[in-house]
Amino acid sequence: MVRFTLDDQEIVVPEGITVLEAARRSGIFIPTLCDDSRLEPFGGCRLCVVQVQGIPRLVTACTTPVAEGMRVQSTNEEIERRRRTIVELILSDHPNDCMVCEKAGDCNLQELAYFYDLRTNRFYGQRSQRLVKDQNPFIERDMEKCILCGKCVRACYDIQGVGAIDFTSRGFTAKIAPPFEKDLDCEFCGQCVSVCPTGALMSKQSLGKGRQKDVQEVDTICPYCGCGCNLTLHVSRNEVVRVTSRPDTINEGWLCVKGRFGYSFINSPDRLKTPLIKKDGKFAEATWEETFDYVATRLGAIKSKHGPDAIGGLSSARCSNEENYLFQKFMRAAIGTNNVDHCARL
Amino acid sequence: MPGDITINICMGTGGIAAGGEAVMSAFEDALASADIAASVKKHCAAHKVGCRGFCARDVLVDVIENGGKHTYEYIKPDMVKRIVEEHLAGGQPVQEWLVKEDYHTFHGKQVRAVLADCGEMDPEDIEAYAGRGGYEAALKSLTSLAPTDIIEELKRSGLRGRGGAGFPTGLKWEMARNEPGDTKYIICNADEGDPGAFMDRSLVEGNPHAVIEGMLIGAYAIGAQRGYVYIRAEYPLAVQRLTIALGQARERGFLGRNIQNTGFDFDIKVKLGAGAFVCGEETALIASIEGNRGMPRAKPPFPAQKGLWGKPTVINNVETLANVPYIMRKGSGWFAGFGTEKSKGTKVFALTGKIRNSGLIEVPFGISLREIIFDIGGGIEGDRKLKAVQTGGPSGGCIPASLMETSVDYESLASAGSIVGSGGMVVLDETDCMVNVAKYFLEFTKSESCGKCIPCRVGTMRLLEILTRITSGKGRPGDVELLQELSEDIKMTSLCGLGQTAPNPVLSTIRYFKDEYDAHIIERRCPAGVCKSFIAFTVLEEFCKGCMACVRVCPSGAIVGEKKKPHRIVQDVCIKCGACFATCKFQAVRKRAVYGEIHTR
Amino acid sequence: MEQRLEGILNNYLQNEGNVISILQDIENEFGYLPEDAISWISDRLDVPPARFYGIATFYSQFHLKPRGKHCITACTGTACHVKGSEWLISSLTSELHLLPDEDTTEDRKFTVEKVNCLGACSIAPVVVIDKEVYGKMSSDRLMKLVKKLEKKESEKEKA
Amino acid sequence: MTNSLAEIENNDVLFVIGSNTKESHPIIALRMIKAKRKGAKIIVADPRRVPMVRFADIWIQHRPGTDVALLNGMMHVILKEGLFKKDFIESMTEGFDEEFRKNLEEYTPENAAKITGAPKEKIIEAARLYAGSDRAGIYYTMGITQHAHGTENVFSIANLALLTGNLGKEAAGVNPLRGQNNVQGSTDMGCIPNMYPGYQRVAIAAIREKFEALWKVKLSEKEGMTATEMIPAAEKGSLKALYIMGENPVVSDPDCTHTIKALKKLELLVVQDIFMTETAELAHVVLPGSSFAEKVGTFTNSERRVQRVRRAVNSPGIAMKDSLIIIELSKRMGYEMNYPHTVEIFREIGQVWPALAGMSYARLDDGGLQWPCPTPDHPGTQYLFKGGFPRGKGRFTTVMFKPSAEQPDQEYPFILTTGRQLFQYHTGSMTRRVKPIDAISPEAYVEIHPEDAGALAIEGGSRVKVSSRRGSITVKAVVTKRPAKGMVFIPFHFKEAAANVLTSSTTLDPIAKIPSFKVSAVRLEKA
Repeated sequence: MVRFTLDDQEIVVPEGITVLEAARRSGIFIPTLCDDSRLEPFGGCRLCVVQVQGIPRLVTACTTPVAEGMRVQSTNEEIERRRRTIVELILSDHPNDCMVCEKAGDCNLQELAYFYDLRTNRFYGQRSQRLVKDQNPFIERDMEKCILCGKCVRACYDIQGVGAIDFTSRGFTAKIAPPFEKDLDCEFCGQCVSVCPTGALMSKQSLGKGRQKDVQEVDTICPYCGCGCNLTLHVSRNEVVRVTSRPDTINEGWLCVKGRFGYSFINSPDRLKTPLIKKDGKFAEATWEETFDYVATRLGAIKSKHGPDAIGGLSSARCSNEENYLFQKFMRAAIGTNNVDHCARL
Repeated sequence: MPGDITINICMGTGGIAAGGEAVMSAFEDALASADIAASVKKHCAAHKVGCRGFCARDVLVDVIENGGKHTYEYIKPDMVKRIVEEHLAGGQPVQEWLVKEDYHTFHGKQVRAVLADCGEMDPEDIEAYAGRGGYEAALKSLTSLAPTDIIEELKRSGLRGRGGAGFPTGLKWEMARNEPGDTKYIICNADEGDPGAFMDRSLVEGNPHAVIEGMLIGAYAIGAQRGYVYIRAEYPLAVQRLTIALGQARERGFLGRNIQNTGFDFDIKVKLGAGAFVCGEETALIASIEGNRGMPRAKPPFPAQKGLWGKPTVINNVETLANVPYIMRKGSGWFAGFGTEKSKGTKVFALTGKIRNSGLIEVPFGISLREIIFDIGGGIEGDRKLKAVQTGGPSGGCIPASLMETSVDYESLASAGSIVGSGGMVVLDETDCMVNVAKYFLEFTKSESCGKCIPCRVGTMRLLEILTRITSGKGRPGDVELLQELSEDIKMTSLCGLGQTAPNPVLSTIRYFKDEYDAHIIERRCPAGVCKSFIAFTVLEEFCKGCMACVRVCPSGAIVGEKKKPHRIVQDVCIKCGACFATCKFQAVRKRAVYGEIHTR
Repeated sequence: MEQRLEGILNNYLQNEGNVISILQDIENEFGYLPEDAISWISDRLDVPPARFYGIATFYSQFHLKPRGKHCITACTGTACHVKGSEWLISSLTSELHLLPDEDTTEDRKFTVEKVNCLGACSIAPVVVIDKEVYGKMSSDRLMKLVKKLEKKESEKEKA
Repeated sequence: MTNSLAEIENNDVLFVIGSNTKESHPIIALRMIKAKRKGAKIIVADPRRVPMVRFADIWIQHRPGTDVALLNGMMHVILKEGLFKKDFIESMTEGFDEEFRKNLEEYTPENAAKITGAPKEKIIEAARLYAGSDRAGIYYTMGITQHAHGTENVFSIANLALLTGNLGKEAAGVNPLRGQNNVQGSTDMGCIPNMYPGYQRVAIAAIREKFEALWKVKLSEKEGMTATEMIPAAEKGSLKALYIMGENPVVSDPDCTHTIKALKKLELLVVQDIFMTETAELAHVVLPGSSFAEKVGTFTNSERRVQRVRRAVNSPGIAMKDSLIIIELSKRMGYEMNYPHTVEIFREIGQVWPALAGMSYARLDDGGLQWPCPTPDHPGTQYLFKGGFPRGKGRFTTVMFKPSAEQPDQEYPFILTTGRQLFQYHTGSMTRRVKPIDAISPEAYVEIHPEDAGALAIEGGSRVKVSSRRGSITVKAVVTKRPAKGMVFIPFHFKEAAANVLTSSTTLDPIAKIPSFKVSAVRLEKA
């Protein structure tokens, strides 16, 4: 454990953690656009600059490990003035079209612009020329809104192990791009979308389906493989419009292409909406009453004629524990057979 | 075989550009010709040597006989025959080609400590270096000194990093030595990126073995088994000489396994830079050696703690390392005898710009700028007025003519708003526009910014935009203050040294030359007549002889006129390249000021 | 192409180089970095092509398009700058009809590039034409050199 | 999994065998990559160059179906070099006897190399690396189990872990990764013909009596049929009715033609699903159920973690919650089920199976719990077999290598492996209805090694007819070095070119009744 002073408050934290992490744990807010505790510190946005006694320049809280006896000032007039300039510089190279931006209301940059009351900008000048069009089916890359925080690059490289994108060029012309600036061609896990602090990376399926303030979030579990990833379904007008995941779960907020983008089957027009009974080789819509009676009568007849073991049941690995429990109970208690299985082997 | 007569021919990049190779082969041919060969050749040896410093006079040739030395300047191949016949064979130096008085004043106030062997021996011959005491220090260090002894000796010498920041070398080594771990690295930073600097190039070209020996001693002191020289690919000759020297050092057992039977293993690899100024920054340099984009990372951890491949790594500049063998050989006392209280030893500078004697110089710290410019440098070219001296390249600042008594040391230059830096020293005269100079450096840092951090990536662009509008007649009141505010923010918040120092040229020019900024913004004129928006080229009919010389050189076809009749420059087509101005022998082409555009918001 | 790349790859594997040294070898071999070469090498080394592309666009030594036959490099170091390198460059681009942001002529005969500093400041301004260093350059002399090259090229074309 | 997902990153060696983790369990793969970043070494054994190979320190490309030879070869090295954990074997295991050791003798690295086609140096290196680690985890999936000798493969893996003591502790273990979101739960809940919920055997009278008392009904003593037995029974006519909830055996089961034929013979086929699947089309009655987003309940993932599922949207039309459908049917079959809310069902599960007794929806709210969790204050179980095995001691099983039943021959010269790919899921009924996924992965394909493709003059992108003794399909050729020479791979997600037309429903594992999807003999022709 290390003892240090943060804004005149003595704080004890485990060794090796950064000033930013220590501040978070103590409930002290330090702005940042490039930090994510799941990624390696980057130190690029410079918004988390703080004053450390004995160091003439400001240092970034995200890259500075706490040291015994350190005295840190997280905010004062000078620090805030410099942070404000940084936000101002970002905005001087940004479309600032918040009124039509998909990310509005959920955008870290917009929040900071509001916080620093940036109504005018001293630095309007040339904007960096970046590609907007990308024909891939999943991810909208509006690179004009990219602030080069590099979170997507780190997530893609370090977390996902793919490296589909990287920083290219340098200085003011630097941008993040797939090789040779072609369309994105990757695993489409969308990790990049999930970490992007601005509207530069968005899910194409979600565009225009409702901004964050209009959706209701429901936490649940992914319906695909056996990892058991936690999903947060974003629901608007009885439709799932977006899927995210919280970082404090077993999947640490990371999802795969199916989990993140494979949700629109829920609202598919192909969904079965009524019971169907086949008559003369064709399905006809039926009421539940008719259907239940039909099934129960037929099952009962077979059971009494051929015995319960002439009936089998296949349950589903995609149904819940409760449903599976009921299903086997139905087969065993109501039908009277152990002919019950599911698709574990396939 | 050394002969009785030694001929040293300057063959640094400067020497070669001036025709050094041709001079060399002219000497060889002349010596081989029948009548000379019989009498002289067997006593005579011609050597190529590294930079002599006074590159402006290249090709320089030394003829040394019986300890006496005659130096010839501006030698061309067709002059060689006469030198060989009259001087070598006849014993009579060719008086009119010998160097003049200013050659001696150029050297008068210099102290050649680290450059002692540079230009005096063949850099491609390890025996030449060994013959002058080379590798003695390494041998002594490896056989009879403990690593801590070396570090102590360096600390006593007061040697500070010559790359710019001036961090005490002994301390740096001690930090790396004290880090736990078996694998450590030493890196020689030869990525001399500052425009207007060629100290490191000259050293590597002129005395590569001193750098290797310095690295060997350093490796032993910190416990490194592997070293790298990260060198600019733009320096092909330096790379070539370094590679030769490494091969020779390996052959002679100063590199490789079990060096000089001491059981110590160390070897050096050359890594070529690929053209990125920011790779001079330690962490970016490491990223580059690891095969990544040269983007710096935050410190701490410092490279001495976590450097190359995550291992403790010492990164020293070429000049720093080249000093080490001399300190170890001659003692810390000898070294500390030069310089000031806090800045010990000597420093190599590249003296260039509007100076009469431009070249590579080595001076003790504490010498004044005036002594360098007027005594060593011989004053300003064309007897124009000195305006300022720019030191430290894009990270440095401009020191005005009024502060020429400033002592050249780390602290004094810093308090004058500049830095020692790696040693670039560019002299500016009254025809230089200080706003343009600031803009030049921002153009440089903007395009060399790696783009990782916002203040540097966007901030330098915005500084440049403001400077550009000032120099193009669109400056606004308040621009100077805006430049100052933004500069401070960039300095305080940037990730690495590049961004932290990028605004220095702006701040120092505002500090000393605010009147020039005001002239651009308020009066809409460029006092030095440099900024294109404020000048126009015209032909004065009464002076024009109609010789067509300007018509021929004009790349944009902006000059019209017939032979023997006065010419005229079409202003809309003129790109203001100045070719006509430079070409006209009759001073008929004149540069005049025009008013800038009316400022609108 | 594959054979040449194979050689580069072997050299890299034997000399424990890095991604940058591979790109330097490719640039030396082909005069630029062909996209196919990068795809090939990235596939062989299982290094994402994005990484190669990121590096190739970071360092100014690398080029993604073929270069001109003749390469004219103007030093823009401080010493050269104060001695008028900017004027040399504008006369060059004007003579060769290069647009802004363009460095190679349409017929790929000439490439004009700037270099930060060649470290030959004592003989500023410096221009390198096809690897030969020319010191104390003037636009007059430079135009003559360029025109000579142009003439040589057009003669070759005729022949 | 004996261990937990979070522990993966603390492994110092990961042995991934028969698992295309990066595509089939992408998020588990991320933990493996994280382990690698933290310094772990990764061994991948797979006949295909699966994406995980990029992260592997050692990649063993063995022939499909030769896992036992490979594992025995590794154990041979471990025995010979004395790398096994004597103390652990003595105190925690049984069956480490003469027979076991003798059997391993013939699996010298040379012999193992001969059988597997992998270089012996790699087998030795992998053995040393795995045995040399204190925190070595084994991860496997269907590449191990979907063989006629799948059970023996699993025994072999257990042997390896027991031999090196990598079981019953943190960041080690034997970890089968489950392919479907609640396949663990389905098994836990007793949707298997020989076990009641909680792995309680039907055949044991005392257990049966316990359930009879709880459910207040007389239960059958006879163990039931597995899914792979029910289909032939239907074909034979002994099975008359089948009730399928959320399954699509026409596409997922081996030998489609045979499956369809069998299902058509049924007197009554009831299919409960959310889409009109290929199986539902054959049904007499189709019951519209609910998707995961429309119901409450719990799923149990690979690491035995029971987590809450919550309702986000309403079901379309008059589609009903699956549990309600069962309750209603049961009532009409004369067996009343009374659960006013799903939570009641979960409570009953806790009563019948002690491992879940300590769980409640409230406790599961914060990230779920891993079973066993017997009491309300139990924190859940991060890894199994701490301090001992349920049966007393871990048992070594002598396993001999047996060649796969269907070997390539002149007529069918290629080995076909079927499996999953990243973008699609199972029979595609969900993912293929997601537009962007369908855009990126629109059709079935066969992966062919370039040399094989060259010999058959097959070009990438062209159509290829793939035939087996069961039937043939026509798919797009993807020429890639992913499969080894002589091997082809086809994903099974695509109904219009169903890979299961080619697979065999008769070569089942005798114990687990699992089909041999990883080895079928096929022939390729230009189409």
